[in-house]
Amino acid sequence: MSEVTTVATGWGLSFVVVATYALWVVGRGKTIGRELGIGGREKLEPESDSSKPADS
Amino acid sequence: MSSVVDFHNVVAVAGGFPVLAGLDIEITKGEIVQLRGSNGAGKTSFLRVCAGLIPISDGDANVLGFDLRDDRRSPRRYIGLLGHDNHLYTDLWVREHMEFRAAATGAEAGDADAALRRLGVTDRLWSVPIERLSAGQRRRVSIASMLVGRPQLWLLDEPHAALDHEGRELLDEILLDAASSGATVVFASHERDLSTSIASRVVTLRGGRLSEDSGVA
Amino acid sequence: MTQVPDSRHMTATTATRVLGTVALVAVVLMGLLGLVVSPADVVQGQAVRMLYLHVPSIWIAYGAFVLTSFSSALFLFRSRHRHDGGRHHDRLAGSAAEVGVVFAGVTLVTGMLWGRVTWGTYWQWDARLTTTVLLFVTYLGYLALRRLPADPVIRGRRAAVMALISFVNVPIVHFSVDWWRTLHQKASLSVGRRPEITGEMYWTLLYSTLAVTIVASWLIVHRYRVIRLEELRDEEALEALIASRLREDEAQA
Amino acid sequence: MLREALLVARKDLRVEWRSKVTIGHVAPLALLVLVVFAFAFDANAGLLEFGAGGLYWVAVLFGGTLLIQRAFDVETEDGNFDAFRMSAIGAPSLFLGKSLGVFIQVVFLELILGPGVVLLYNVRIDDWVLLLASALGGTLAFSVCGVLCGVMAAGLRVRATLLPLLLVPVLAPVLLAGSRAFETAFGLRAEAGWTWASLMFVIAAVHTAVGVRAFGFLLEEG
Repeated sequence: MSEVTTVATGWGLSFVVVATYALWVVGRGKTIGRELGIGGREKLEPESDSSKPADS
Repeated sequence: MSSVVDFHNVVAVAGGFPVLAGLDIEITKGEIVQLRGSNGAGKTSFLRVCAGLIPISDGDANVLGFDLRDDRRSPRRYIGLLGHDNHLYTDLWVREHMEFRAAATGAEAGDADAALRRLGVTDRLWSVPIERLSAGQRRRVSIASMLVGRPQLWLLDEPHAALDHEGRELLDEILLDAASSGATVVFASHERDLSTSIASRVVTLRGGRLSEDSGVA
Repeated sequence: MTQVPDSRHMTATTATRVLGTVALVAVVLMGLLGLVVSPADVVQGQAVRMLYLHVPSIWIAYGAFVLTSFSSALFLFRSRHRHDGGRHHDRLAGSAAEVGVVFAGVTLVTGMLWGRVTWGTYWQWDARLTTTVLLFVTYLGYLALRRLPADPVIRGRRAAVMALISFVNVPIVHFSVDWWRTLHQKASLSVGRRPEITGEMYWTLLYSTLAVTIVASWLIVHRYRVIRLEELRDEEALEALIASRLREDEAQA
Repeated sequence: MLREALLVARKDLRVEWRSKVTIGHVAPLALLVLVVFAFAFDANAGLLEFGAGGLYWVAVLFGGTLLIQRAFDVETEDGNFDAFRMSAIGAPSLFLGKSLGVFIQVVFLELILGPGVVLLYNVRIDDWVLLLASALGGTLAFSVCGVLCGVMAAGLRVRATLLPLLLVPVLAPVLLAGSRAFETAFGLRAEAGWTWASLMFVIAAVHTAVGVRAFGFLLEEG
């Protein structure tokens, strides 16, 4: 493999790995957000944290 | 009368499921309480919450004067728990197992022997691997391990299951003795008929809450 | 991270959308600088361009693992003093570890390809590569532990202890591997002919590090929010279960 | 704390004495690993002698992992962890006791593996003191790390696969140090054998400190 192809492969692979991960994260967020619906949106107010059960 | 178990609106979650959903109950010293209810009503969970093994996520819970929200560990040394499992090392011999349990609770080896005798586990069985015992005999050894710790609060989950008629009568006798000497007994049992039960009070759970309570006798 | 995301993009806020745009622009610029503008090295030739990805990723991976360890320690020892029971620290630990694993993976891929052109083999038992692969696997184990279905508090504690074990192990792994490779086969270290980094190459590397850091921050923020959404979903399901238990109770009573 | 730890260790060894899993299953299996390595290296005497130190520690890792698995299966199969939570025995004592129990069983395993390596791989021992010291250090490190990871996987459905995944990366430095120290003890390499041996003691000490502090977090589950 020449230097140029190696560099291209390295950059390409890295880009694909990071982009796939980013898309997966965003996609998963959207899926769960949709499951939660509007109710989920309301629950995202900062105060919602305090309503969580105080597990020890 | 001092209360041994005092629950107000207790919610407890285990495995993502609300096993107790707002339970109110007070149990006082010297009572023998029988828990009833269908499968999944919360009997086992109630016993485990009392023992401090399941954390409470809402409400107030006091056991033997300890607030379970602050400290789930301290009451344990005064509690004996007989769960669904027998908590036995099946590879060990009966006596070896009992010696370990006695030492782990700070009791003497002599106490272990006495407890075994009390449960009708004769010397003949002491050097037999627990593996080779029948289900009923294992249950007896398990009850004996609990007896060794001289608990102030007895929590028993289906203690009569697997025991024969004689074993059940023996257990009832032991529980009555414990209660009369100042301990408090809570046991879950759905098969025991109310007429033959030794319980001074019968509590029925449903859906993780109190459904019926015969009240303090 | 307490801004309210809108309903269309569940994990995005104005701030993170700006951050995301900045990250995208930064990456494009990084590509230009690293692949086109910066010169080829005298010794390494074009292969030196691997540097601009390889070095920032390992730096991010290490940084993310340090973040995981600190958050885990805070979760274990400080959670009692927090109203959310330390969940914030737990989420941060989890998202940072995942992003760290991704960038450790990038480091390995670029390192092996780089090794192919400079050393002639994909893998040299070089101290840095060996440490990185061990770190990579360690945190894969950590993530496996996090994935197990369990009560959030229990799972969080287990994972946090594992993170601490891994953290104290990082210097041990690093020094032992380093000793191993320096105590014998001294030659192997010079095979890696580290280029003299000066001028444009230096600035490109510095800029790349910044760009990759921005990308990683964006990823960690979003992953954090997805974890929070997962928790919200579980909590809603739990509340529904409690409500249904109560209803069932009233119906029967 | 020491008394409780000894109690736990004695109980574990008794369970082992009654069930004979180490002697009956794990030790023969570990010996088989030594034989299989000879297949892998085409019974090349030179290669086997040179790799003897490393192969020894790989066999210890393999057999030891099974022992750790077993040490926690004993606790989870009839709900004995609940009994521990209810008992007066504290988490640090349980950690130390379990580690001691595992340590003694692994020592036993090594007493079988050691002669196996010497006989099968035709190894000469130059430095007995270094050999014994590094075996001691490596085994200590193995036991504490093993118990620490073992309790995390205990009782889980996936424990058999999870434990090695957690344990092996943590133990990698021990395997490295053990192999190098043994090679020096076998006279195959004039290297800082004692540096490697002391590294293993350091690892053991560090993870003991972590375990004593953190075991409680792992036990309070459920």
